Amino acid sequence: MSFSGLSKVISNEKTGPQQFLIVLHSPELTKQAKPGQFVHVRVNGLSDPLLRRPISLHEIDYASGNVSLLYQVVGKGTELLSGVPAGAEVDVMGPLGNGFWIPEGVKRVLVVGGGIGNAPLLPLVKELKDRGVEQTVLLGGRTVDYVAGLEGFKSVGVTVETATDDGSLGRKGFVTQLAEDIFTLDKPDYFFACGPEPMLKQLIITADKYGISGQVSLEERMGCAVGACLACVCKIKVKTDEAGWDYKKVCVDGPVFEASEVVFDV
Amino acid sequence: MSFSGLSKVISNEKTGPQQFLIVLHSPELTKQAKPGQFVHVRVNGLSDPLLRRPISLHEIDYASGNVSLLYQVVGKGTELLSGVPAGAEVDVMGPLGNGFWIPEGVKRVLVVGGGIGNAPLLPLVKELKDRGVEQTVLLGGRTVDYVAGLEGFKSVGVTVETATDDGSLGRKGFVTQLAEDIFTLDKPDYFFACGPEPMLKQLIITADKYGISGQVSLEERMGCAVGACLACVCKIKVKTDEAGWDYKKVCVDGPVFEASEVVFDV
Amino acid sequence: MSNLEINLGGLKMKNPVTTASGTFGFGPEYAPYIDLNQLGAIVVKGTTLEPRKGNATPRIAETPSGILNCIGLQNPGVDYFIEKSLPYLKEYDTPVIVNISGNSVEDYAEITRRLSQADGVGALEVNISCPNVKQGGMVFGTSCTAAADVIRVVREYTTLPLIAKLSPNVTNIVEIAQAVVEAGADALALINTLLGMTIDIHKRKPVLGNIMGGLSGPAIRPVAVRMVWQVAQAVDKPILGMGGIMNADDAIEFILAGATAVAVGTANFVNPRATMDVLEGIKQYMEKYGVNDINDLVGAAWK
Amino acid sequence: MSNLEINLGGLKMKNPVTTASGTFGFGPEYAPYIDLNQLGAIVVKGTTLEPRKGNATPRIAETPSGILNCIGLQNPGVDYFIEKSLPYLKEYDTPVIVNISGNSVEDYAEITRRLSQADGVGALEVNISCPNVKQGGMVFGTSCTAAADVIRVVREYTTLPLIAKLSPNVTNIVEIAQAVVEAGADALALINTLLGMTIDIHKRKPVLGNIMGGLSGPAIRPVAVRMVWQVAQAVDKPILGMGGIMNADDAIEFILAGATAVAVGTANFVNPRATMDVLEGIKQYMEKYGVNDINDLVGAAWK
Ligand SMILES: Cc1cc2nc3c(=O)[nH]c(=O)nc-3n(C[C@H](O)[C@H](O)[C@H](O)COP(=O)(O)OP(=O)(O)OC[C@H]3O[C@@H](n4cnc5c(N)ncnc54)[C@H](O)[C@@H]3O)c2cc1C
Ligand SMILES: Cc1cc2nc3c(=O)[nH]c(=O)nc-3n(C[C@H](O)[C@H](O)[C@H](O)COP(=O)(O)OP(=O)(O)OC[C@H]3O[C@@H](n4cnc5c(N)ncnc54)[C@H](O)[C@@H]3O)c2cc1C
Ligand SMILES: Cc1cc2nc3c(=O)[nH]c(=O)nc-3n(C[C@H](O)[C@H](O)[C@H](O)COP(=O)(O)O)c2cc1C
Ligand SMILES: Cc1cc2nc3c(=O)[nH]c(=O)nc-3n(C[C@H](O)[C@H](O)[C@H](O)COP(=O)(O)O)c2cc1C
Ligand code: FES
Ligand code: FES
Repeated sequence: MSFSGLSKVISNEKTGPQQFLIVLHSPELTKQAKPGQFVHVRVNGLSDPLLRRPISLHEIDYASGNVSLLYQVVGKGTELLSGVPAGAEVDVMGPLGNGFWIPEGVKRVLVVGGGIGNAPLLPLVKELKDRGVEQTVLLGGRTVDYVAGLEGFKSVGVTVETATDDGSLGRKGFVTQLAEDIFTLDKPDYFFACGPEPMLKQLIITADKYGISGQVSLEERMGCAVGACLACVCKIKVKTDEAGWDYKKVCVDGPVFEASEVVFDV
Repeated sequence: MSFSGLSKVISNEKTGPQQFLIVLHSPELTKQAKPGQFVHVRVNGLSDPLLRRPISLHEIDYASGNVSLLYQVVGKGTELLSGVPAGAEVDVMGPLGNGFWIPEGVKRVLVVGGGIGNAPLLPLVKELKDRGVEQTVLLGGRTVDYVAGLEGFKSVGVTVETATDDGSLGRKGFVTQLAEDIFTLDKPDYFFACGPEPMLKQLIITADKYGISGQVSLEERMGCAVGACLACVCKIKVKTDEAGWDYKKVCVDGPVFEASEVVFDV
Repeated sequence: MSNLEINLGGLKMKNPVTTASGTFGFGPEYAPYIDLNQLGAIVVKGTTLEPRKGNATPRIAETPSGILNCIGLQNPGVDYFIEKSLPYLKEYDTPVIVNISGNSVEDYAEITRRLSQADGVGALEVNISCPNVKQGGMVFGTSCTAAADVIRVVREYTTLPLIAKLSPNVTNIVEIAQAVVEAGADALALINTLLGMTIDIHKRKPVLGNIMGGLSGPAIRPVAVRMVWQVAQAVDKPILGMGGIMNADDAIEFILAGATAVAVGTANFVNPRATMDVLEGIKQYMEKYGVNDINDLVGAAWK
Repeated sequence: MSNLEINLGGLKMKNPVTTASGTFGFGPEYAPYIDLNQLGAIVVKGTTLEPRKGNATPRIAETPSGILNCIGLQNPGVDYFIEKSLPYLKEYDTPVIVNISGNSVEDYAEITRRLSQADGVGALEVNISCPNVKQGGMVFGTSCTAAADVIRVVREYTTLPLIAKLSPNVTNIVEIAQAVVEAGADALALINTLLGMTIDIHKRKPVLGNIMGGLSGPAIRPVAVRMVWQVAQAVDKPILGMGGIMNADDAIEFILAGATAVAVGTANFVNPRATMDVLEGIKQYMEKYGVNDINDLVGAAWK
């Protein structure tokens, strides 16, 4: 039985320009949640905005029953969410989606995030750590302010490297260039990534060159988030299909997909 | 130039079951406001609900530039308004409508309010007091809890009598019965009233019997509140019209009308 | 205990609450949130003869109190549906209404034939109103003759209760309703989505992959209620009302306008328990007003 | 400084922002809130030959992101308008577009004759789409022949720019648009309101005094944008776009869809300065994207 209902807001604080961290008390979520999953959030009880908003789980505190969501204010829904005070309740549905899976035998991995795409990677990084998988975490962003959740990653005690478009933090340039350096110098077994589509696409091409497979977490506009409406589809390679691909649902077949299977439209 | 813009919420507190008093700092309003006028309030910045809500001025503090609105939570709009915290800003337009006028030579008046219809009468009562007009104020309500604004009226230092349907305060019965008593015993020159339509209708019939004229404040659903949309009309006797009545706009021709001119349907 | 049972053109339903096609998948999607046994019926996603991939993304865009969708009837085809989806649905004590679409009258005939032979289909809802497919779809639903042609053929191939789902994108909904009833429809479903679109002002091109899409959600409710009101008074067949039902009050509005049953669509996305909340609220309303039989409320605003 | 001037079928406007008929009275109502000189044009409340009292109350009901109205063309008649309202409006440096309605083709002829002789009328907007009157109104706007008949007669009686205001309650808006253009319309205004209704579930009767009403506001915007998009590509006449424009972004959406000018309607009720905010926002958008001439944006989403 999936959860859908009100969760108490423990805190909801600004963590960067247009970036917020909301902590919800929701044992129903933590009971089932795993890294890479998301929740579908209703930002108010009105019909404007009508739809829920999908947001990844950024922290899952199994002990306290709290989850946190790290989000960027980009439009009306996230704007309204940022105004919800501590003590209020927010209607959330979840946990949703498949989440990341850690393939058997993987020993050294690269975790690559871009911008707010860093958000779902934190619980993964923690789980990798717990399982003793060696990892390097690469986080990118437009500027130092947009390398979302940096402190959280650092506090896990893993190697974190950064890149920003303007060089205001770490390497100046794209995080995919950092990744390529690592593929050359210190080849990992596998990678996990989340971020803007151009970043993911570039990363997959590069990784492929080095023969490294991995997983990526995708975004699409959603209606139901439970697989019923077919709004959130993306193209995934399917051998049995004549076109070589079929539409899969980001909400239930994803959001995490095998990197090699994703078909990017231009 | 009428005012339309944001006003700071000084306080917004529950004053009864489903009843709230909101105090707004709005010198632009107090500069122009008079008793019986109203403001058109936008309860949020979204399209649900879409329209503004008309609410009467309950207190006009010319010195501090504050106004207060006394309102009953009856639906979505007033519900949302009741959740606006002190310190926030509310979009108000006003002051709107004609307001009460005090006819020349009037010396002793009866002021009759029912339920939340008491709200616009307080500034009138204060002005009557200031002008040295003798007055008796009759306030009604379903129960003691619904005799809106009672304390405020008492603090003006005028005679206040009350009636409630269940006798939980004052006379058991309708405020119109109280009014009739006064018409018999102690005939006033004039009356002012605001309240539910059946109350106003009954009061007008009774007052007419005793040859007393007066003013009533009406309510209608509104769109623009500036006279542009013709949504808020009510039937008013017009001699030049063949039917004997024409539609007048509650928002600009009213909300206060000469009691003898109002045509009640059924 | 008051009666909630209704008869939708021959389909007996234990209560009037069902799901709008395309918003509830094939059943299992919402099973983690509600007990499917409690539904009056389940209307499944639009099914076609052959499997379809549907339209390009983005397929959904939010608009004020509404959404635009251009899914384009993505579905695995009727044979897959019969083999894989029906067996799951048959486990529930809830009739299944299959929503069907075709590119041609022949398509409708063949899909009807196959579904009528399958076990576990309670009724057919014939979609002659989909705004999101190039051929067929809405074209059938916006002309009386074309609409009647489709229904007549489907009628030939089935004895199942036949519900014609009408497009609101017409000048005269009553005419179309009368035409499909004459052609053999046992009931009418209305409304499908209003044709709409939205443009990204920064990219200066339409937001949706398919340019136009179907508008659903509370924004369209006044139009839907009006059409149910008009059709119910003109046509002597039960109506499955839908269009922006978010809660029980909205559902009751449709029933009072003349709908015998109601379908919850877009609301499922907002509240996965919307169907159950609607059902519960209808019961409470009946209790509050001492209504013993839901059928007494049908059209009560004009009867 | 970029160019905002447009030409709406012969009417020169200093900018593309005007008011939707019936939402802005006859001008003075909003003068305490905005400078009427800043508007591209003022479209006044629908005017008829004889004075009209309009429909019974309630005349307005709120719906999700929309309103239903059934004002029913209450107005003091064209002679009163010419005598009392026009002189006020002439004081402003803003053209006046008079929205006209009639019960019969003869009514349209006569009102056109009178307005064409009056001084200070910039253009006529012929309402063949009012859903709120018994005779005429929308009936004219939902049939190509009837719509064309009205426009042809109005054309005979005037040399003023003639804008035909179309009803969205039709199967094929393009056909109607083509018919009225052929009949002599210089420009098209779309859309008028969608026919809708709402029911009070406690009283079990319609909320509005006139049962049905016209749906306006942001709820209908996707339908309006779609119709402007369709008509703009099919017809070679300028379009005055409206339907749910609340702010500059919405207005730009209509322009990109193919509207040469835009009208702000329901938004005035929510924000009395809406027209000015729209104008300001359009200027900012043009500046941001380096657009020198507003006309370059017209239809840019498909051109
Ligand atoms: C599986 C998943 C996980 C996500 N996790 C996060 C996260 O952890 N933190 C975070 O800040 N953002 C996350 N996003 C993106 C987030 O959903 C959008 O930023 C958000 O929906 C924007 O809503 P809005 O009303 O502010 O913006 P608007 O642009 O006003 O939204 C309009 C519509 O578009 C949809 N939309 C807009 N942007 C996106 C997007 N990027 N992806 C999907 N739908 C979108 C909205 O949901 C809404 O329906 C995630 C998206 C997905 C699909
Ligand atoms: C001139 C005037 C002065 C008023 N002064 C006060 C006051 O001081 N205190 C107070 O509590 N109420 C007052 N009212 C009534 C108040 O406007 C309504 O209670 C309020 O609009 C209800 O909004 P809602 O969203 O809570 O209710 P809903 O019923 O959800 O509102 C739905 C729609 O109906 C309209 N509506 C509902 N009830 C009324 C009503 N009684 N009059 C006009 N429109 C209505 C709303 O504005 C809205 O458009 C006044 C009304 C008018 C016309
Ligand atoms: C995402 C989505 C997919 C839909 N798919 C179908 C479909 O396959 N067949 C159909 O007849 N109607 C389809 N519809 C229309 C709905 O069944 C319903 O008629 C419409 O959405 C109005 O109801 P609502 O406002 O409650 O959603 C779809 C609607 C949506 C939102
Ligand atoms: C209260 C009201 C009155 C209206 N009166 C008229 C009218 O007299 N003539 C007309 O052509 N349209 C009339 N309309 C329609 C508007 O001009 C406009 O076409 C419609 O409201 C859609 O625009 P909007 O969503 O911006 O309001 C009226 C609309 C409203 C809300
Ligand atoms: S969001 Fe509905 S299927 Fe994925
Ligand atoms: S509310 Fe628009 S005229 Fe009174």
